[in-house]
Amino acid sequence: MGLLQEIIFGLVTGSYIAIAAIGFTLIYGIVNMINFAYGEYISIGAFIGFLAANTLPGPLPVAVVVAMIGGGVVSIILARGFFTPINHTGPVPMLLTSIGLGIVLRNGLRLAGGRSARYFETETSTFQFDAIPDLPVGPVDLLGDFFVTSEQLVVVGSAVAVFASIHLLLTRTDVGIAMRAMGDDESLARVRGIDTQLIRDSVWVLAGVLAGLAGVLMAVQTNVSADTGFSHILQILSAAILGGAGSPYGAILGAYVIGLVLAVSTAFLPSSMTGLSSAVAFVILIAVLLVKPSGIAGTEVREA
Amino acid sequence: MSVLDRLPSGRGDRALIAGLVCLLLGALFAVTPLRAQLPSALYVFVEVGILFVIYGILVLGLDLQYGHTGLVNFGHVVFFAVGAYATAMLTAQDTFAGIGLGYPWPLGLAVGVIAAAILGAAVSLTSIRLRGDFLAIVTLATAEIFHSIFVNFENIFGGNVGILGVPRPIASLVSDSDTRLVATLLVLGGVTLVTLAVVTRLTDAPYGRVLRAIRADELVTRSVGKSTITYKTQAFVYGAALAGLAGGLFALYNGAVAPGFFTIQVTVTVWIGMLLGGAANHRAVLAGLSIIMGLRLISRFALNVTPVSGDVFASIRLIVVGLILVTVIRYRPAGIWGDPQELGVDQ
Amino acid sequence: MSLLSAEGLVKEFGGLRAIDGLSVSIEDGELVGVMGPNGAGKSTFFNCVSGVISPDGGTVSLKGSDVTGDSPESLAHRGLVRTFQNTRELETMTVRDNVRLAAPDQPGERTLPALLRSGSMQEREGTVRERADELIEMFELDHLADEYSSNLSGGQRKLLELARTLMLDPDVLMLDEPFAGVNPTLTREIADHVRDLNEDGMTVVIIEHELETLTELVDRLIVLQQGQLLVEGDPEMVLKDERVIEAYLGGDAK
Amino acid sequence: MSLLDVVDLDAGYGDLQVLSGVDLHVDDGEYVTIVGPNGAGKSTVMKTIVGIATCLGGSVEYQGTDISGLSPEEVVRERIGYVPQTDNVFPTLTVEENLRLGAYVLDEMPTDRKRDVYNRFPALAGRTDEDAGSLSGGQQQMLAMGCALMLDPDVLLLDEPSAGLAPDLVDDMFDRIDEINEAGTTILMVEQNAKEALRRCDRGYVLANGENRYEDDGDSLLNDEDVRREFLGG
Amino acid sequence: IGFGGDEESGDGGDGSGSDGSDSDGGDSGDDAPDTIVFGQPGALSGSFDFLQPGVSQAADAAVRHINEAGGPLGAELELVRRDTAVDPQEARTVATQLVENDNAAAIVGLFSSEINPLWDYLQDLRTPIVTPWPGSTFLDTRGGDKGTPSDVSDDEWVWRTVVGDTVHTGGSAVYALEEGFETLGIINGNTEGERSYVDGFLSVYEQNGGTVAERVEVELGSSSYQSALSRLFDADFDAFLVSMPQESAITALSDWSDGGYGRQPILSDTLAQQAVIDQVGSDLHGAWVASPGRSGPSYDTFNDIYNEEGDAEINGWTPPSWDSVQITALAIERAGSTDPEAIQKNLGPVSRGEGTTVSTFAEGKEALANGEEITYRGAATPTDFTEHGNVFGSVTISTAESGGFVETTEVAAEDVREYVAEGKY
Ligand SMILES: Nc1ncnc2c1ncn2[C@@H]1O[C@H](COP(=O)(O)OP(=O)(O)OP(=O)(O)O)[C@@H](O)[C@H]1O
Ligand SMILES: Nc1ncnc2c1ncn2[C@@H]1O[C@H](COP(=O)(O)OP(=O)(O)OP(=O)(O)O)[C@@H](O)[C@H]1O
Ligand SMILES: [Mg+2]
Ligand SMILES: [Mg+2]
Repeated sequence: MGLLQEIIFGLVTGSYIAIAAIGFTLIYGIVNMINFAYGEYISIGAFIGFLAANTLPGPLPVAVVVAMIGGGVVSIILARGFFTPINHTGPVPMLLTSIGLGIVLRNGLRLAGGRSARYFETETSTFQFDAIPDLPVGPVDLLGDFFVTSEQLVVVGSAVAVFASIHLLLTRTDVGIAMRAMGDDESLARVRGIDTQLIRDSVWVLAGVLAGLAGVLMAVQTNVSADTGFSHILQILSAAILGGAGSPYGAILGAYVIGLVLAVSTAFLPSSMTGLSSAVAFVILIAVLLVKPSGIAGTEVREA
Repeated sequence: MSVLDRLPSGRGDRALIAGLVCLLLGALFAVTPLRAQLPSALYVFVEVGILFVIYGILVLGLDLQYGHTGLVNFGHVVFFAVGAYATAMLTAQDTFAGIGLGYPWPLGLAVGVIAAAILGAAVSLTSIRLRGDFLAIVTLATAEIFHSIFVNFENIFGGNVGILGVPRPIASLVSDSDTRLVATLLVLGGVTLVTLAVVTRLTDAPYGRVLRAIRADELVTRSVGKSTITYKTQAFVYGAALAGLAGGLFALYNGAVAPGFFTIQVTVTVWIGMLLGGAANHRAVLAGLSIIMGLRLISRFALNVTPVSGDVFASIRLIVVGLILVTVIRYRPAGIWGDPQELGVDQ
Repeated sequence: MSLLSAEGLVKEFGGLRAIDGLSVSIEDGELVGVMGPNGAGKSTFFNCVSGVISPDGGTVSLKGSDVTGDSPESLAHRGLVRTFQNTRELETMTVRDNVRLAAPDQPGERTLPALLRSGSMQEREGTVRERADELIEMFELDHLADEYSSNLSGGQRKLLELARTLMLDPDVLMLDEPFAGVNPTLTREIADHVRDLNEDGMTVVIIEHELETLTELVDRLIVLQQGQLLVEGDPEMVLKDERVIEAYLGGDAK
Repeated sequence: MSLLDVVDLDAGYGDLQVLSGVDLHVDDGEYVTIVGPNGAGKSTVMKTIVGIATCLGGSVEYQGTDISGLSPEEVVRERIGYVPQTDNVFPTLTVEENLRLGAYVLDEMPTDRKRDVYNRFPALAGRTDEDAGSLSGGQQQMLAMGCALMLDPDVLLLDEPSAGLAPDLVDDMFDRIDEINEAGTTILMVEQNAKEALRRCDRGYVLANGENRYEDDGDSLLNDEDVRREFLGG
Repeated sequence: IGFGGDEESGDGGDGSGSDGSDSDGGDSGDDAPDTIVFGQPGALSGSFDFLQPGVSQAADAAVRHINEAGGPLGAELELVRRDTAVDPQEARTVATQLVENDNAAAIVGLFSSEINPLWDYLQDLRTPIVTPWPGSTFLDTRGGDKGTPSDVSDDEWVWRTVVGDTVHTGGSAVYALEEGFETLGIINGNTEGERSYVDGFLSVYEQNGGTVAERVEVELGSSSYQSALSRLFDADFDAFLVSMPQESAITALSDWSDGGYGRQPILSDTLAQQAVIDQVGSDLHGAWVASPGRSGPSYDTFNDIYNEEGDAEINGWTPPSWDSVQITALAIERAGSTDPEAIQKNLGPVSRGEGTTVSTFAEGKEALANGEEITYRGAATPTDFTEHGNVFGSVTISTAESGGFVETTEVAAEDVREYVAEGKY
């Protein structure tokens, strides 16, 4: 199959990561902490979506909305219980707390939800595009036949919708600008009259909503279990940081870089080395950072 | 003379003496017919104690890197792993899979330290100029890359089985298990104490002041004429070499290495230990590590007194460990013995 | 041959030419003031010369050797140090350690002497202590010596920064607005001190907007505008220059 | 009763007490300056009024009600504007966005005032979409002032507004402050450019060691021998 | 190296002996303990935890059944289960704790990824480990009593009641060739179990003329396997072998079905699960699995008792778990002692040879009481330990149909045995 198909696969994988990475990076940039429990937020979103899909009437999108709302609610409750009280202490204690919280949530989910994975009942249709001309360059075919599934379209579509909404939110609304301002300098933000607690709460809710969405999408493609989100946290973290600290645009770029590298390296590595595809993704990640030390979308800050 | 007594000496030296005494005692048990007696109920504590002193070397290296210099190393386990694999591959005899060269163990241990140091140098050469969180991701990525390599290149690294048949110098000298455990604990504990003495000397000296200055503001440190790249590289390489030493000792103690021993879990454990105790304070990070490892072990015994089944207990135990961690940080955000102002943590 | 000189210096940020073909030279033992409107490129000039950023064009030479693009630390070794306009303290260290750190030639900053607690290290550490305490006292920070520097007020930070810089005993001292935010009485004292240093042979370059102090203090003034040299020369002459009045002092200059 | 009354104020950071028994008051429409050596606690007075530093005793009353327990965001809603001494712009936000946040508590964006700010500080007008962090020190100071003006506050607290400004702009800045004051805004200002500040203000305070030292109208302070010697550098 | 027990019991005598559980009795058959403990390290968390419920339930059912029959040596059998999270480091702690603190007489658990790197340590522990988990080829020539039950000096202390990968994958390979699949594509996870499965399969498959067109290794837990599949299906082959754990396999097979790649899947033994068919859907019809573990002579007996215990789904390791408890209890009964060496010496004799065939502990206890020799015939396999402590069993081929997996054929143990060299397993 051609490169085109691989790129499609890469875009899909990137989209899953991107949605979650935005949520992760918002917390990173604005609340100023690395939230290692974010994978569990995703798992919780998946569980809520799963419960909704099996108890509520109505199609899957209803469950998605419920998962997003639920994710937001859970996120704010956890933030209030665990992170808000130690907000003033700075990033390191918060990071450690998130590790502890992650352990608690993951095992809590295991305890409540049991060990075996559950699955969403979904129908997928596949659209085959045949008779696309080949465009060979060396051993690589740039075009060639390809297919997309309805699920993939939904995932990419959701990602694009999320990007657009986040962009508008952060640049066009007072709340969004206030969020970014808080990431810069919290005490100045307060002096400007920004209710920082409210803004922080909104960031937590937003991050939870995105985790809910990412959770259901990932779960539909894979399964619902205590590890649904945890197994992706490294990719999410990498995408977010690769993009440039706290920049949602960077996170999106980072996510697609990782998604594409995963797909393309699986396709083109020598046979005995296909298991290395994520290692390759990490190598590329390091390479990118060496070329652009401020991250993909990072700007160099004035030093003196 | 007046200068001398104003220097914060003593601290490291007591550790040095204690370490040497431990090594001596350990050697005594190992080479003389002297025998120790150990109630078997304590075995598991000594086992975990041995692991603790090995991880102790790891956490001291990490504290040099992060606690003092501010280098965020999220892939510490990779240096541990490289040290262990290098030692194992050099010394193993008829390993089931992968390479085993059968050289004597002191050579293996030395190569383990050097290999980890070289990897540390390679990582720092490429990445130490990067901003803090990017270094974090590079180290994390390096650890993942090496994990994949160990797993995937079966002919060299033995795949998931790892390298077996590594010599166990202490076990081969002592045949009865009580003495063997005690001797191992003493010898490895001695190495950890000596390490503690060494890093304490380093960080109590003006050397440590430069490291802490880099942590505070690199540009300022450069502006007063310190080559921060050199110091960051050194701190990183020293930390990596210590991890390599820990890895080599681990291989020689366990008799085998496998990817399962070198998961991200190790990195998480030493980070928790360091932050829980209080970064930038060597004794505190060791104490923090002992708390988290002790907690994990002690909590295992609670199964006997809880009414729940083993299955449910497994989850509850981890939940409790997590909650304790969260609670401690809530009330001691800079770690139990950490200095909040030095760490820039608001209480 | 001048001690420090910049030739055709250029620095761009995006489309903006912050330094635009600037040539300046400073003689050994001079006390030079740099002024100019906000955004004229003064700090950027300092940044280029002190190695904090590397220029896009032109050369910088110090004591006759080309140091263009050299790192701040190597410039510090060659005897050039600077302060920052927005003060930068090592906030997680005490005032005393801030100053001590800056001492040059400390054997204890190398691994082996540190590990062995060598005699030379201990000896040097003793002199470093004494010198640091002297400086701390001189800037009236002695009551704060063991405080973390994050607890200092805005002006105290300026003083600490100065103390830290002097610890290096530099040949060329570059001060970026050392008096902004410093109380007038102290400003005088610092100015006096700077003059003393200069008389003892230290070359000093000061960026400052506080004209009264500056003109009294310096031998020569350099005025920048839009990254270029506008005027340079004797302070009194410069202040009477039409272009300077126009660009910098505003119509109603004294 | 004055507009702003600081009565026997003890304040500081955490457990550390910096101010002890500071008294000062600002009447409606007045222009008051605080001068004093570095570390005297001038900024701390400001920070206590806006609720950043901790009030340990005494009170801060605004229009007769105690505001010492309020959070900064609540204080701003009382239309008390504040320009901090350092770190007074958001470096990763654009100039335009910084100004927008200056008017955050207002229901509507005061576009005419924004135009006004750009007219006043042309250096900013050309760089509306650039990150504030890339501005020069003086430009950042202008932006910070601009942000405070966006609020059109009843009381404006200024912590060293002229620091780092070029002389033409210093004069300009003081002129502008005069104008703002004349338009009815009450001003409380901290300045190291003490002569200029005292010359222009209605009344001044000298603070040292966290305590009141002198209080008088500006010119009298300026001419007071002790004050000159101790604080104004002769 | 013959050190340990004897030396110490000589000088110790106060229960501080290091190597075992003999503090509550042991050597002498006459003062039998009140309770006997088996330790079960398990995957209560971590990867593979989804297989644990079946394994736990089987062990619990076995314990209950044994106690109902009066218990070994008349003592109450107790099972202490502790979590290793499939992490070798934790496994080491757990094994120590089980033996030294819980006084377990034997261990009835441990995975290959725990056993292999802890091999030396486990030998030093000198406690019989009878585990239902590991398929690893590493154990093909390691473990067991080396055919000399009475001489423990040459013993290795690990036994497994589950068929090694070498054997049952062989059955699968034989069947694939019989079906006419001459070339294969392979997609497998990069963990020990998955690889070892494929390696075992290939050794028989290629020996007998099969060829592999393409093999793709993948990481587990990915959100998509499309790239790997598209690579695989660029090659030409008759059928493809999927060796992945259940969750990843479902993702991969759903991707396969979505992508419309076609061709016949052959699944690894872990995948004979209802969920796989439910999730992948009708495209999977015709796919088959060769699984060990359900073909023992007393499978039905086991099945009845098991179902009384609970409703955890049976997987390939469930019946072996039952067997491991049963046979260890029988070894104690025959030994008349809970001394580890005594148990180790009796594991061979109760499993091999021509004694009275028994299918449960109850039958065995009775037969032993009558002075007969016994031979345990298990639920998973006949449990006829080889010299290396391994078992052979027939391989069941189940084919996916709309309702679930239906057993279609069986490859007899003898047929499989042909492919394994004498003494190499
Ligand atoms: N890192 C940077 N990125 C973008 N623009 C920059 C950067 N550093 C400086 N500039 C721009 O270059 C110009 C000169 O800045 P510089 O700081 O040198 O001015 P200055 O003369 O020191 O002014 P001031 O007296 O206000 O401190 C300014 O317009 C500033 O915005
Ligand atoms: N965040 C803080 N934490 C602890 N102590 C502080 C803090 N900020 C200031 N201080 C202390 O409070 C005292 C008063 O500081 P303040 O900033 O009010 O002085 P100031 O009069 O504004 O001086 P300057 O003119 O130098 O800005 C100083 O001695 C300083 O050490
Ligand atoms: Mg400047
Ligand atoms: Mg101040």
